[in-house]
This record gives sequence, C-alpha cells and structure tokens, in this order.
Amino acid sequence: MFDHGQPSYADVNKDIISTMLETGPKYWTLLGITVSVAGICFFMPWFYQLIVGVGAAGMNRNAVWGSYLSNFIFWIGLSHSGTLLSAVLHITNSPWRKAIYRSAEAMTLFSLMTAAMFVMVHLGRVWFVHWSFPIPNQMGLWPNFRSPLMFDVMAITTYLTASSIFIYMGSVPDFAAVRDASTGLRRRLYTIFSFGWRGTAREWHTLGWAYTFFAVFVIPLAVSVHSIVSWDFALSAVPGFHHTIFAPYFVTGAIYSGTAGIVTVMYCLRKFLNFERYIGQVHLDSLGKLLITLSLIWTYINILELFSTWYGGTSFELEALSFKLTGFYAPLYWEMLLFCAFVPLLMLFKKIRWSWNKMLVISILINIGMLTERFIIVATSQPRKFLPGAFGYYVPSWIEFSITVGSFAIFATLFLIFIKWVPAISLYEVKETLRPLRRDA
Amino acid sequence: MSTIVEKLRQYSKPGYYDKFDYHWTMTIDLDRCTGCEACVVACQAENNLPIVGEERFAENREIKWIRIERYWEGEYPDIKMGFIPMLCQQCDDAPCETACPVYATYHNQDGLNTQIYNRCIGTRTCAVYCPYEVRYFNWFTYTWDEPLEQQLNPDVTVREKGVMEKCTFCIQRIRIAKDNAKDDNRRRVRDGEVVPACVQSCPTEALVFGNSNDPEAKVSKMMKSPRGYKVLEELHTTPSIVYLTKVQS
Amino acid sequence: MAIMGTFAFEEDFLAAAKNLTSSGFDNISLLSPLPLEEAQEVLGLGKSPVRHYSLAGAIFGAISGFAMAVATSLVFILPTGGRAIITIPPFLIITYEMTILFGVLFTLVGFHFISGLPAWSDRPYLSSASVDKFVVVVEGADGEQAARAETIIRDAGADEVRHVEDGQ
Amino acid sequence: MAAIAGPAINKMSKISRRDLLQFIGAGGVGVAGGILYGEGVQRNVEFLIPQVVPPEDYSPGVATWYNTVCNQCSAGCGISVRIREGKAKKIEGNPVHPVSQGRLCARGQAGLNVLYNPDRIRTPLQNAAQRGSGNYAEISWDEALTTLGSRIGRLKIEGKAGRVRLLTGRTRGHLDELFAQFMGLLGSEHYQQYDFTYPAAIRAANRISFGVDQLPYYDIKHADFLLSFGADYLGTWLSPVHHSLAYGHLRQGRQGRRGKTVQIEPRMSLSGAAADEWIAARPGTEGLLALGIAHALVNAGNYLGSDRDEWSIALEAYSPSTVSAETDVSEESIVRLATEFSAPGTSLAIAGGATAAGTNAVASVVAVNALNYLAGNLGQRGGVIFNSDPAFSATAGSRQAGLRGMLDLVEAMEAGDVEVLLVHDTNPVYALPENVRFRRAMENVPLIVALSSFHDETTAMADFILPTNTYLESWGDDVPDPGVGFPVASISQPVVAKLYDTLAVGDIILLLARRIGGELPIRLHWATMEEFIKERWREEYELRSAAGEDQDFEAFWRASLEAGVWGQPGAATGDESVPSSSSMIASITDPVSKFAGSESDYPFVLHPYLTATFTDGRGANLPWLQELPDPMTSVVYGSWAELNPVTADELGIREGDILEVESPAGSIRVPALIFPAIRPGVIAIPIGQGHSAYGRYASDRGVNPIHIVATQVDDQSGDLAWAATRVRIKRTGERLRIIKTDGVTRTLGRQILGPKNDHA
Repeated sequence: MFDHGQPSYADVNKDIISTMLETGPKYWTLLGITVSVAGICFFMPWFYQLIVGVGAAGMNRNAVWGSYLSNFIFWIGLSHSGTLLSAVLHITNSPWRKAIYRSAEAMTLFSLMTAAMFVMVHLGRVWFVHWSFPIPNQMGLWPNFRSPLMFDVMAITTYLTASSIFIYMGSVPDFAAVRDASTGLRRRLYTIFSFGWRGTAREWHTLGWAYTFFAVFVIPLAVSVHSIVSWDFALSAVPGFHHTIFAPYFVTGAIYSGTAGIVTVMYCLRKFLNFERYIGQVHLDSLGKLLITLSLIWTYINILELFSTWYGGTSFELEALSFKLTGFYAPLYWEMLLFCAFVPLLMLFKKIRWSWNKMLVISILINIGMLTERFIIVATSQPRKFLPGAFGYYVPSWIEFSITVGSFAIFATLFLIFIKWVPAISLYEVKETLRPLRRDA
Repeated sequence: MSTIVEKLRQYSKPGYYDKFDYHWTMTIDLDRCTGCEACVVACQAENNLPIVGEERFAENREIKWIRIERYWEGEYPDIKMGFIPMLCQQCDDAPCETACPVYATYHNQDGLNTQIYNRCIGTRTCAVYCPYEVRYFNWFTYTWDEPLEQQLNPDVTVREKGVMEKCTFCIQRIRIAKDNAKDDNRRRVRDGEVVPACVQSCPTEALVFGNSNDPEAKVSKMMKSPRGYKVLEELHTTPSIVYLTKVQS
Repeated sequence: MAIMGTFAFEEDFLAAAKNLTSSGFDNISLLSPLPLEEAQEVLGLGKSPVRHYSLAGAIFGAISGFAMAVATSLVFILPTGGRAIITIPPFLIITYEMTILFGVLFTLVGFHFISGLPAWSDRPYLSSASVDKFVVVVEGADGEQAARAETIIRDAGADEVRHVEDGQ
Repeated sequence: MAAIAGPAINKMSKISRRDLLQFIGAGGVGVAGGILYGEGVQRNVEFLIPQVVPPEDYSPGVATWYNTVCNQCSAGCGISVRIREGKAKKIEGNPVHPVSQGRLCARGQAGLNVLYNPDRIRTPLQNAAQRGSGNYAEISWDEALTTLGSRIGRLKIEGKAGRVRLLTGRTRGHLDELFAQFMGLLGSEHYQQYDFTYPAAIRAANRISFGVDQLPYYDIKHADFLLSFGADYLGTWLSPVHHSLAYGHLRQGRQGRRGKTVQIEPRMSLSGAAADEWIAARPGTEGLLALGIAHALVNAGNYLGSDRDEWSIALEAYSPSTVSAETDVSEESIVRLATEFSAPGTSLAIAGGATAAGTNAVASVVAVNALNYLAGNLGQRGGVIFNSDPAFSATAGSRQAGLRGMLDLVEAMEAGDVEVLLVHDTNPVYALPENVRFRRAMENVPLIVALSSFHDETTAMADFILPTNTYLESWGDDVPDPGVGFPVASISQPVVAKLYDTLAVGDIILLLARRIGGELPIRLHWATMEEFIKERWREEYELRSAAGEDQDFEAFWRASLEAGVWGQPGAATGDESVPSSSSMIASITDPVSKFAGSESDYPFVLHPYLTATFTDGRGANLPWLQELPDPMTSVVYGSWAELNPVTADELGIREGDILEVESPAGSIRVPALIFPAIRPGVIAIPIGQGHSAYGRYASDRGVNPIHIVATQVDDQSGDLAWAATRVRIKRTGERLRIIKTDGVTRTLGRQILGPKNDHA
C-alpha cells in the first residue's frame, strides 16, 4: 500500500495539511497562468459571441449542434470519474480508493461546472436560460417536462447538488483537522466549515451512515445523468443518433474517460503535492486494470453500434455509417479508435501499468480520443440526415477551438483553488488504512 | 370527480384532445412544379426573411422558409431532373415539438406547428430533430440596407439573433382571414379565402392550400389523388403536406 | 465539570471506554481522529436513524417530481408532437431525478439533526484529537464520581488526564 | 381568436400579453451580469411584439392594393401591389389580368428591390471628372433641364437635330409614342430601341412565313404535344408566367388528358427539366431537325394539304437519315416526333433561346413555323394564334435596332455624327459583345444623357444622369407583346409616392420639350405623363365606343385604373385564315448555324443562356434575386461555366477550377461547374452577372459571357447571333468555391420524389 514506508497519524496530518498551508510561488504562477488562459481563451471569445450571435461559431444549417455540445458531453463524461468511482468503491469498500477519492470527487464537481458553462455557451439566447428551470416567474413560463433537454436540466442540477454534498460531507472531519492545525481567520473559517466537528463516536457513526446513503443515491444518479445526456441524441430520429445502445455507450465512455482523468490528476497530485507516500503503485495498478476493462467494454459497444447501423440497412443509416468511416471526419474517427481501443491494450503489460509516466501518456491519449469521440457523434450525424439536398458539413471556428482550450483552464483553476481549501487526500480514511499503533509495537 | 377522472383518462391518450375547426393542409403537385422558385421569393417578401449576404451562403447559413430541392435521375443523355419544394411540413406528430424545453414550439388549434420567437432560448434541438431540415436559426441579428427595410411586412416580426424560425403557413394571413370571417359571422374561413404567399404566387398552381377538415375544400380533393404521398412517411411524422408525384411517361 | 483522558493508543482508549460504561458512566463521548467501529459498539450505537430521513426524502421527491410534471402539463395544455398531455415515460425520468435530489437533501438534514451539528459552542475538546490522540470525555461527573472516572482512565493508561469546567 | 375556444388558444393569448412582463423579467436576469443585461433588455425593447401570432390588442392594419404593370421583363404582367402606411409591402399578380392571372414570377416579385434599392440615384447628376470615373456632382433639375434644353435647342435651330439620338430599352405603349413624337418634332429620325432579349428572329420569321409582322399568341395551355426548339418558355421566353400557367393546365388541368412536352436544346433549361423528353441536338442544327421532322411528317402522309407535293420537294433534302447524321438525333426519334406531332389532338412547335440566336436564326424559326403549318396548328386552339387586333400601337417592335442597328450607331458615333445621345432603360455597354466597342464609341459623343434609376455600365459614360422614377412610381400604359389572343391594354400607375427627387421618364421628356422650345411645347402640351396617357386613352375609348361601349369615359377610366387592365376577351381570337404556303416553301433554306472560330482551334461551343432571375443582367442588382438559388444548379452570387461530367473528366476539371474561356472575340475567367444535363462539347455560361458598375449587389461579381460572343449578324433579322461562337478552355490552376445551397443532388434511393412504383 505504501511505497515509502508507513507514515504515522501525525505525519499524515502534517504532510497533507501542509500542502494547504504552505503556498509557494510555483503555485501562484500556475494559478495565474490558468486564470489568464481561462479569461483570454474562454471568456473573451464567449463575450464576443454574445455580442455578435452564435454565428461566431462554425455551426450552420447542416449542423446546428457543434463542438460546444460535444465538449459538454465530454466534461459530463469526465465527471463520472469521481462520484461514481468513489461511491462504488465505498460501497464495495475497496481500501485503495481512500487515498484518491477526494480529488476524484473534486474532478467530478469541477468538470460538471465546466460542462454547465458549455450549455451557456451553446445557447442562442443565454440571457433567458432561466426559462428552462422550473422557476415561477411573472410571464407564467414553465418548462416542458417532455423535452429531453429538461431531463438534462433536472439530472445535471441534481447531480451537481448531490456530488457537492457528497464531497463536502466527506471532508467535514478533515476541515476539523485543518481547523486544529491553523490559527486566526483560517481557523475561524474552518470552525464554520467543520460545523464544530469533534470526532466523537456518535458523529462518526452518523456520518458513516449518511455517507453510505449519499453513495447509494449517487450511483444510480450518475448512471442516469449520462444516459439522459445520450437521450438528447438518441430520442431524435437522426441516423447516427437514433440508437438504443446510446445510453450504455455514453455511460461506459463517461466512466472510461473519467477514470483516465483520475490517472492524470493522480499524477499531478503526486508530482506537485509530493503525495508519493500516499498515492502509490497499488492505486496506479488498480486504475490501470480498471481502464483496460473499460476500454474493452467501450470497444465492444462501438463495434455493436457499427454493426446495428449496418444491420439496419436503410439508406439513411448506411449513409451515416459511410460518412463516419470514410467521410470528411474519417481521420478523427480512426484516431479515436487508435487512442481509445488499441493504445489502452498496452496496459496489459505490468511494465507499462506500473510506470507513472507511461500511464500519464496513455490516460491523456484516452481523453483526447474521448473528446474526439464526442465530436464525431455530433459532427458526423447531423450533416447526413434524411434529405440529400440538405447534406453538408461543419467545421468549428477558431472561437470554438479557443473556448475548448479555455475550458481546460477553467477546470485547472477550480482544481488549484480546491487543493488549497480542501485536503486533497482524506486524512481520516488514510489513517484507517494505517495499521493502528500498539503499545508493544 | 368523475369528470376529473375522465379528463385525466382523456389526457393520457396520445393525439389531440380537441377536434380542431381547421387543419391547414397543403398539396404540392410535382407534375406541375417547374422549380421556378417564385414561391421562394414570395416567402422572403411576405415573412421578412433577411438578406443574409454572400458569406452567410458560403457558410450554409441562409434562411429560406421554403426551398426547392433538386434531384437528378440517370445520366446524360437520358437524364431527368426532379424538383421538390421543401418547407415546414407542419407535422401532426412533430419531432421538433417535444424537443423544446421551454414550449417555444407547440401545436396550435389549427394543426399548425408554431414557433414562438420570444420564447425561444436557442437550444436548436428542434432543428436537429427535424427530419426535413426546414428550421432556420438566426446566427446573427440581420439588418437591411436602408431603405430596403421599408418593405418589411408589418404583420410579421423581425427575428433577433439566437432564435429559431420556420414556415408558419403565413399565419398572419390566416389570422386576418379568421378576423374577416368573424366580422361577417361565419364560423369558418371560406375555402381559398386565405393562402400562404408561396401558394398565392405559384405560376403553375402546383401548390394548393386549404382546410382539410372541410371535405369540400379543393385541398381535400387533391389529397385523395392516387399520386399523393408524404415525404419520409416512414418516420411517421404525419406531415400536413401531401405531395403528388410527377408523372413519368 | 468534565474529565478528559488522552490516549496515544487505540486499544487503551477502547479499554477505558469499556470500563467507564460498564461502571455506569453514561454521559461520555469518545473522540478519535478516525472512525472506530469498536468505539461505536461501546456506546451501543446500532443502525442510524438517518436512513429514515433518506427514505422519507426519496418518497417525497418521487411524489413531488411526478406531481410537478403532471401539474405542468395540465396547467399548460400545450399539445406537442401528438403525444398525450400526461405522458408517463418522460415524467418518470423527472420523477427519478427528483427522488434522488430530495433523498440526498433529506439525508443531509437528517445528518445534522442526529449528529447535533453544527454546534459551535465550546465543548470539551482537544485539538490533538483530530491528529493522533484518542480522547475520552466524561461529562457531568463531579466529586467522588469524578475521582472514580479519573482512576479508571488512568488505569487504562492515559497519557494525561485533565479536568475542565463544562461549557468552557 | 376568441372565435375558436380551447386552452391552447388561451395560452397563445397569454403568451402575447406577457411581453412587458418578459421585459421586466429579462431585466431582472440582466442585473446578474453586464452584457447579459444589455442583451436581455435591449432586444426586448426592440422587439416588443416578437412572436408568431400578434397580440390580441394588435389588430392587423388594413392594406390597400393597387393594380399596375410589371416592368421587370417585357411580358407585361399585370401586378397588384400591397400598400401599408404608404409603403409597398408585396407584389402579387393581378388576378384580373389575362397575362399573369394573379400569379407572378420571382423577378416580378423582386420589383420591391427596385423601388427600395439602396443604390438608386436620388438627384440629377452631372459628370464632375472625366467620363467613366463615376465621379458625379449633384445638380438641380432646373439646371440640368435648362442646360440640355438649350444644347438640343441650338442643334434644332442649326438644323442639326439629326445629330440627336435617342436609344431606349424595349419601350411600349404611349411612352413609346411620346418618344417618337418628341424625336419627330425635334427633327431626328434616330429613335431606336435595344433589348438583348428581344425575339427579333421570331418576328422576322413570322413576317416571312405568315406575312404577319408580330409575335403571335402561342396557346400552350390547350396543346397536347408541345415541341420546343430551345425556347425556355417556363423561364425566360416571351411571357414565362403566362406560359407557366398554361403549362400547369397542359399537365394536370384537364381530366384524363396530360399534355406531353419535348425540349430540344444543348443544355437543360427549366423547360427542359419539366419536359418529358429532353433532346440535346448538335448546337445550331435545331432548325435542321425541325425540317427533318417536317420531312418525316409529310412523307408519312400526315399532311393532306393540296400543296403537299411542293412541300415534299422542298423538304426532299432533309430526310431523317441525313438530318440524323447532322443533328446527332437518332433517325427513329425524328420519325417518332413527327408522328407524335401530327397525331390527333393539338400540337404546337415553338422556337427560341439558342435556336433563335444563331446565324441561321430566322431560317430555323421558319422551319419551326413550317412544322406548325404542316400540322395545321395555325389559328387553332392549342396552336399559333395571331393577335389580329392589338389594343393600340403595337409598333414598338419595329424600332428594335438589333446588332446591325447598333453597329450603325457605333459607326455614326465614331464618325462623330452624334452630338447628343439620350439613353434610357438600356445597357448596351453590358449587353453587346466587347468588340462592338460601344463604350469606346461613346467617348466621341460630346453630350450623353442617361435617364435611369441606377448607375450601370452605360450611364457611367453619361455627362448628365437624370434619375427616373421606378415603374412603381410612374404613370404609363402597356400592351403585352405577345398578346393573349384578344385586345388587352394595361395601365400602370404610381403605387407609392416617389421616394427621391426623381421624375417619370415621360415627364422629363415633356419638361425637356418645354425647355427646347419651338413647336415642341405646343404640340407636346400635356403637363404630365398622366394627362397624356389619359387623353390617349380617351381617344382610344371613343374610337372603340363606336364598337358599342356605353359608359362615360371617366367611369371607364376609373374602372380601368382599379382593374389595372382593359381587355375584350370576347373579341375574335385571331383570324383563322391560313396563310398561303408558297412563301413559306420558298423561304425554306438550309438552317445550319455558322460558328465563329474553327472547330480545331475552338473545340467547344459557347452556350450563353438567359436566367429567369437576371435576364440580360437587369436583375443583378436586386438582392432577393442574387440570393435566389439558380433553379438548375442552386448557385447563388456569381457566375459559373457548366461542363458535361464526361468532358470534365477528360480534361481533369473539378468543380471550382477557374477556367479561361477564350473565344475569337475575347476571353473570360470563370469557375467550372459539373452539370450532368449538358451536351459534351458545349460550355454553358449564364448571362446576367459580371457587372462593373451596377450597385453594391451586382458589381464585380461573376462574368458576362456576352462580352466574348463574336459579333455575327443573322442577316434576315439583323440581330446578334449570340449562340454562334466557339471557345477553347484552359485551366488556370486557380480555384474558387462555387457557393451552392445544394448538398447531394441524387436521391440515394430514398423515396423523396415519391414511391418508386409511379402512377402514370
């Protein structure tokens, strides 16, 4: 479990809390970079788009949905890493989860927020977005619960609420620890954050139960969220969207890219917060195995999709298929297959699974692959619908590219802020994994 | 109580809960249609469609509520051209309607598939779901070179950026006709009393418009033609537009 | 008047706890830096009532969710796509999401009620309890009672014992 | 709306009542963040009624409709213009007008773009720099007219009035008469018209074949078999809207009887697309094909006239076999066409387009006329009906200069015989081949005056530009040419108050007459065009009222104004008397076009064609038409050259490759478009684009194929043989994306055009 010898309880507190209290110039420069990238690449283009209209993006008659939506799916997908993973592992109480789940849940939260941003960017009249929420207003407007987009609204708000509660409650004891380790304003703040947590048996007991229930709620939620996202597409008759396989397809993809995302984040935590002691081979190895499994499932579903399309045999489906495999965006498709279906097979070799650097590369490749997968789904189906006379193609504009880049900066910014406010590794759960001290020891 | 129950029962059945006075319907006779596109300009004039400019066309962002699609058959010298006017089919089971999260598009009393511009938030889902690709999105707020704006039809709104728009069967004309009918105490508009701009202009009288709830209406008779068919019928959108195939001699 | 005994070792801490309960001290709290099954057993904490809240929330959410969807379609009788006014399948999805949402929210509320948090009033506490020390707190014991408690704690091998006034 | 009960409607009304609230709501949202606020509020203020159904309290204003005449092409359709708050909102066909019958083509409806065109000339202009610089100074009407008046007046006094020339477009009705009188009184016989689209060949051929110098009424409506030699009767030929109506009737108007149409042309036009059979005969041999059909018809003994022997002798040389070899149309199809054409039921043969624009134009049309004669279609229902009784002054056609006339004019200008040139409603600099050198010749003219609503290539050479009212702002009248088989005259009246400091052409002429002095003001005493028209109509009326009209003129005038048209449907539909065939037989000559450029140097035939939108380039400055996808190719904005796919493959040309199309007369660069329905060895380029100075929508866009047409005259009509030029093409290596609205133009087996098992 621990590559560098077992730490004492005190070490745990020291190591982890110190990363919050001691902030070096490296952190500030990093934060500065991410913030400015987010501002320049995401918000400035977005405001420009608000002024001129969504036409600033490359979407057109043939594809009214574009990269904004594919990015939205991607980020929602990424969000499945944390909550789902941590919840599942919590219930199956697999010990190796304990070191990584906190940051995994943070990922969930922040990628969800980023995804929400993309909905805003996508909308034609974002200044009326509140109409899509069931908020009573003077105009008597009320959303249409028959619309798949309303499913989305409900699902995502629920998911956002649930996962933030999940992560917060999990951190309460650690907030108490930070409180005790700090002074002045910070102390007062964390007194509030921790609800005056003392760590009595009763508190632990209640938290344990509540936490388990959160987990129980969150798992089906996470599954439903991405199924619903997939239904935005599958509920239409558009060839290439209209597949029953879509829900599992999306969910698998989501967990897949999410898990890959965790590997990436783990790597960074290890590097920049020196958590080598807590995040070790065992985590990497288990994540690697999980990734292989997921990649195989994902590949299988992909093949299924192609098959059922081909088996459908209508002119519509076949056209969509051939366009995907050989059309304008075919190179992207094959790139996706390479990164998400073939590259992960390398992890069958322990040598690779055990090397942090190699795993980092693979995990990033997987997410690049997943990003393109989302894009392909959106961009190859719409321009090949039912009337050949309306066939066309769609190329993202530089604004879309820039906003895509910016979204990663937003995510990074949120994460950087997170590691300074919440212990990136759960103190008490790590302690649980330590052998308790004995007098005779 | 019983009435409530029975209302609930009624409401949980698919289809429309009320027999409409009208069901506006159009027939398009492809044997008459010559693809001259008079209808396209008529629509542009009547419904304040923007002049989008060359770049927008290059970007495939033109707005034409009715367009002519053309399909070749065969190769030179035995080659034939088939024209088909494509406009909103005013489907009874419209895929676009269920898609809208804010009820910006819904089915009105006349069996029309209406788009409420000021309710639209621009998710564009309806356009994705529409198999006929007849919904057009305002990617920008378009302007008219002075004094071209003096031509704008005061009965029709100018749409702003970020909203979806589409053929309305010239609902403003229908409304005027209804008002007139009301004024001289007729329950219904007479057949032929109101036609959309495209139908009005069609030089070959290929387009026929009317209320198919009225069996005497010309359109009801046209619909019975053995040449009649609906585009993409297999998707079961039950369009309100019936096409009559071109006769191949 | 409360007595606090600090332990470095889990086993001693638990022993002290057992002895205290067995000798009739009922107003004790056991502070530990990590959850300890045994400690909870000592206090005889079984199933937590939180689960009732979760259930209630879920039921409430389900009902309200479905009700909202149906009510909407009845208030705004806007037919769309030739579907029924009350279309069950989509409404079930709304119901599903609302079930979870309220389940979570109620559980949260439940947690706070049962754990008695937030409680910012100054209660007997040692900051080392959040690091690596195990603390037994005996409250409302005074005079001879206190002495007994102290001895029990000392016998169990506490590093130190201190007396604090309640509500400090 | 309350007429129809039901929740949905109530909802609709609710929605509309919510506007102000929505504004507030959006404001509330806005507080959240600067830009969103701006957006939310401003938009809602601007579009307070932005919805598909206007709010309850908004009652649709009452529109007034004025009937007048369309001037967008020379068909003379009657139109009704919808007026709201003094602004023209929409143009529709005039239901009572026999030509348009309530229908209207794209170009006619785009008339609003003419009226409200941002590029209209708003005040009189005087050239401020050297010619063609487009550098003009605004002047007052008085100034302009006085200057011109004195200038022309002096010439008149000096007896040099012959040095004053008037060149107009196709002008009809009493405006034409006014022009004629004006020039006559001035003492100059040089009043000419130039219209690229004028069917001079048809007219000449009819003169030769039938001895009637007019355009007859082709009764497509009642034909069972329509044989069209290059005439795009649905797009551009003579009277497209009227023909479209007829076509609709021919196809589906008669129970159980569906007329058949056959189109003979090298490149598929709208009419070709509509036809049941499209035959791409070798370009320039269509007339020959007609004779071949005639031969087969006579030989099959389907012509029973007394003079059949003469015919068979005259047609001897044109046996199907020989014709087939020449025209590249199979022998059996020639014979089949002959039988179908002479089969029971009405048949009709028409000629136009390229067929009537070769060096053999008239001969070809004569051949087609012969066909009609042999099938006994003359004066018949569903055949060729002569307009025996035009309402009045149908003489305008005879003023058509044609190429020959224009060449004379150029010569005169170059010789310095032209002192003053008045140009109105015609654009010869654009609509003549470059090597006619019209523009250069104009430089020798001391004073050029353009009466025009827009700047164009010709007005760019003018010293004075007198801005005219558009047809929607002026008085006038018109006799449709060709007519509809019975006397018809339409009145055009201003439907809106004029927008700018402009004048109607007629009024300008009258004012000018006053300035010139002499007997002109006395003879042309009318204050305005309106007065003039009205008086002329009174005369006509009194003339006709002898023929039993019995209401007083004012009533008649009001009625005519209201209807926008006057006609005598009851009147005789032409004379049934079949003209003698001798002249026709005599006039049968070998109708094969002579192409400029040898086949070896110039392997391709250039096929410039008129489009339904731009005709001879006039429509190019109307945004609606620029944005109207071309009916056959869906291209918008710009020009293209159509090639057969096979040809393209051979030359390795892809869509968008810019080609250099070079004729003996010049060359143009234009992107290639692969067009499946064009004869290999033919390059088709649409006419209409390629303007250098015609407003923001038309200028510097595309190319003008007329410019590279070799200047060949068809001797019998004296008109330009614009379809008789050979070209060679070269790939320049550059590419240009052709902007089309079409995606894929094959149905991919999808049943979009209807179920495959067709009901015939």
